[in-house]
Amino acid sequence: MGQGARFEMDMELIQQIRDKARKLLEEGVVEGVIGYERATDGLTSRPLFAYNPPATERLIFDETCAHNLVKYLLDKKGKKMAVVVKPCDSRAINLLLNEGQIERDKVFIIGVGCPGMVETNWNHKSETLQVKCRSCQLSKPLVYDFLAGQEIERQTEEETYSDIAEAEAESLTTRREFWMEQFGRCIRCYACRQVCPGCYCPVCFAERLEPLWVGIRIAPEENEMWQTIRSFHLAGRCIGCNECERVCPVDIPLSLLNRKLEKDVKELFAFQAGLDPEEQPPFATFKKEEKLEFGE
Amino acid sequence: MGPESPFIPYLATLKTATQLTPDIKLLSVELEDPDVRASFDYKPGQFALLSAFGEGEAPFGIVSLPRQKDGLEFAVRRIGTVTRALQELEPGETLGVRGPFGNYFPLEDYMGKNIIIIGGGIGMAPLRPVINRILERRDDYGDLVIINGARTPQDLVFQPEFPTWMEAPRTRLELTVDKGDEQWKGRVALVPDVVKELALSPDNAIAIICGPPIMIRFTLTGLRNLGFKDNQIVTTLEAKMKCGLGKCARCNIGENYVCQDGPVFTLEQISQFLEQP
Amino acid sequence: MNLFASRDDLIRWLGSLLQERIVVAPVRVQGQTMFQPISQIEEIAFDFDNTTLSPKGWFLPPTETLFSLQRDDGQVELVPTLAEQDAVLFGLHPCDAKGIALIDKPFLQDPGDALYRERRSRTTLIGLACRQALPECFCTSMGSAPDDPSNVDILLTEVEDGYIVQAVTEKGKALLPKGLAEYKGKVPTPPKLLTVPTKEVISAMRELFNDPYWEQVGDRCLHCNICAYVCPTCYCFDMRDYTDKGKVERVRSWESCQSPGFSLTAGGYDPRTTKGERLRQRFYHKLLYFPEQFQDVACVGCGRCVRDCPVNIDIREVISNLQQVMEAKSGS
Amino acid sequence: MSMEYQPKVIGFLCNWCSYAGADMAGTSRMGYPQNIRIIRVPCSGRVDPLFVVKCFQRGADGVLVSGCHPGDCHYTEGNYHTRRRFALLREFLDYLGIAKERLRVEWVSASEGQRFSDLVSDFTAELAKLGPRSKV
Repeated sequence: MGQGARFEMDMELIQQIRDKARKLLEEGVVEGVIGYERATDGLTSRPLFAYNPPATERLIFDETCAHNLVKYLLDKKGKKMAVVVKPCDSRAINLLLNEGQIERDKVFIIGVGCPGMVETNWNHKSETLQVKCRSCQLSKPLVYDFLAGQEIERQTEEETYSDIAEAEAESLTTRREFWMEQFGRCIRCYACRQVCPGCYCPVCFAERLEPLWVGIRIAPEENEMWQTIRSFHLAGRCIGCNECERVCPVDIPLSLLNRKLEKDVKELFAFQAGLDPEEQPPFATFKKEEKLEFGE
Repeated sequence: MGPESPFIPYLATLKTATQLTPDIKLLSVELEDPDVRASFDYKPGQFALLSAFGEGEAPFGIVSLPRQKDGLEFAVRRIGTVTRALQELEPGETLGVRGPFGNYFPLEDYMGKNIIIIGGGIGMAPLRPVINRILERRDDYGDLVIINGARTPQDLVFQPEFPTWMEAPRTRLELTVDKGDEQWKGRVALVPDVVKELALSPDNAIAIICGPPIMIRFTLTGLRNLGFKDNQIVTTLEAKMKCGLGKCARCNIGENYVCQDGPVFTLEQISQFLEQP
Repeated sequence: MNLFASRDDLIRWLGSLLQERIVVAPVRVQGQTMFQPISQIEEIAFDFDNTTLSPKGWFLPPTETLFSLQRDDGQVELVPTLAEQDAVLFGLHPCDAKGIALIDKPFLQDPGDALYRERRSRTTLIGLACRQALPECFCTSMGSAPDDPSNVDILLTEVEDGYIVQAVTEKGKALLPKGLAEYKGKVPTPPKLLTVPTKEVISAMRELFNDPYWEQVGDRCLHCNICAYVCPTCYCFDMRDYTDKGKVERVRSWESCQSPGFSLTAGGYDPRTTKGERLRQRFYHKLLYFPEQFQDVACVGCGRCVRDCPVNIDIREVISNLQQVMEAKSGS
Repeated sequence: MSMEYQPKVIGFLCNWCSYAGADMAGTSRMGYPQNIRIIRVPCSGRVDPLFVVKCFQRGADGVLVSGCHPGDCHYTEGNYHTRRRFALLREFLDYLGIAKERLRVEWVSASEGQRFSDLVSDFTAELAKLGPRSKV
């Protein structure tokens, strides 16, 4: 079990975030600061948009601040915003920079070292670290303008994709039945799309009527079409923040889809999303000499 | 769901489909069941939901007059899957009709008044039955001014009826296009500018407008500048609709359901809407 | 008159009902509780806090075929879907029952939805009073209560070794098992809930339509459909035709005002483009438009949206914030 | 083949090489099983994974994506992208329970009519062994 410095409320770190946010607003460097504040259950946290110095007093940071706030930048294009960014979230910054969705000079990144987020639900905070945090090696965000607090070395075990290997070892029929059962429970609330920093198409393929790729039926076949293509559109782009799985109201294990693609992309193309904003993602480039099991 | 379910359309047969403009077709449709045909009574301004079976349903203003011998008429502009399917129907094929829905233009209240009809592009469609009803009972109404605008000359809707409109007594037809072409001899101007140019008098007058929101917005200011009060300006709102029965809440703009409380509203009513359409 | 049924009486009774009609009950699915038709009594989960989705899905399913089109030698015939089976909806809490009663208003209002009406008349509601409240519950502030019998046909209240059985309607009485003894014991007091001040909210809503508050709340909203799909009183739907199963079907599915394009018109115009405008529609439909049209607030205080919103947009907080904004406005 | 199970195969053939190859197989009477329904695409790079997944969802038993040999692409790099996309998609579909053998990517030039004919026969036979998609 990865541990790292477990802390409920590191007031010293929080004060640094609040002071920085207040200064940025007072000096007019940014129009708003996107961070976290306590949720109405008094236990977990939720995103906060602070537009004036007094609001910055509500900023907090603890092990329940799992939300990836980077996607909100897409709604504030053209405005200079500050955003609190954990190491995993910073990969979303690199992704959106690489895909030309945000301008680096329009974002002031308040980086934080991260002890690992715990699994939370409404009104419930568990002790167990989220799956993504158990193998996270990042001691601080890959990109930031200001680091609140200090780096936190993560004593975590290597990501071995053991759960994915287990699933791959199952028989074809077992896998088929497993996924059709999972997809059968999907209610197509599209929270997985709305929360994902990589999902920003003006008209999603699932909304298209001509041709009708998915359609409005909330049924296993249509759900399979939706989930298969949604996750494949993130192949080589998913930065592993795992927000899709966290927000799913019917608890579909979406990370089993994302991390399978993440594993294969590493093996086939030696690439991992969001580490370097300049590096070309796998489907945007190729190597002439690679054979990739097709003989030529 | 017994036969009386409001979601089941009446079956209807396409009788004729005439191309009015490059992307607008006039569909003339006859309800198959004679009892339904007899009881399907409607007024200018009401709409129906047409079903292109296999694609879906969409709302269209009824552009014919009731008791017109050749059935119900709808002007369908090709803009999506349902409209494409409706335009591809061959005469004799089956489609679905649900309705009539919504309120209507209170033409009885306009008796004796001068009527100004301002239509932009396909916006002319719901206004056609109003014009034809006024021409049918010409003496009941004052002067009739029709301003019909479109992007280009061939986009002007209901051209075959322009001669009848022009020759009708105390009636003026003002055509305008955003962009003319070589044959076009008429006016090239935006509808709001034509309203300003004609300097129509608001005395004892009612203005009925329908068209793209941008045209309506600028025309409204034009009319207000000419002294028209908000209760003298009437429009039919274009809103997203699905059921037409006040259930699916798609057309819920402010506290109104456009499919039931509208689509015809005076500007005065709209200005009191909590949510501006 | 309250009767008493032991746990075994209840199991036997539900078992006999299962022989002759569909029984929809809370079932444990992957760590959550869902209302589902059951094949045997053992599947029923008797001890659950709250289900993930509300039981409205039995009357307005996520997806259903309204009618299918049969073409024989050119003659077209529309075959409507019929609700042909009697059913029992077991284990719904009073708040969910009120949710169904609220959805009845638009769906049964003339011209009523025949399929919905058929399902309602063929289904008997056996409610389960709440013995304890969850932190997100606020039904008493929304005109319901943990032991409110008014929208069910039979209300069960769990006591030590069984259930108090209260037949509320004739329909419920007709289904009761014979030979239940009268219950003379104490009726347990319902749990206390914190109240949400809702009286002034409707007048506040009228005033605050253009208040920047909505853009502020809208900032963090993801515009997914979770709140609408878990909600017992959200009933918006979409309709489209399908031809993929060899015949033409008109399908009706859940839709939410938060979806992109919900109010987008064919001409490309959309009255709600900003995040705040779209989120505002959810609260205005529930707390102003529906009450104005049907004289009742379209929220039963079940707390599901509070529990499942990924960014904690909490309707109780919104309601109290509105009043604070009103006080600030009138005070200043 | 008698009335027993006939696999339904969808073939996306690039216009410049594979479609021409299939044409050649037809004109020179080599023939190939009619289980395959051919969809002509400008380049194998045009084939979107969405098309392939939609084919499976609508009941296809097998999908063939065929283009020019890498290096011969009329648009110089179309098939390089095809290679990457479907190497990943095959693994992913297999993971989701759609046998990887049901999706084939083959390079067929305009002159390889015989190769195309053999390829379709071999693919159809393999799919017949695998059985209908409903049985995974």
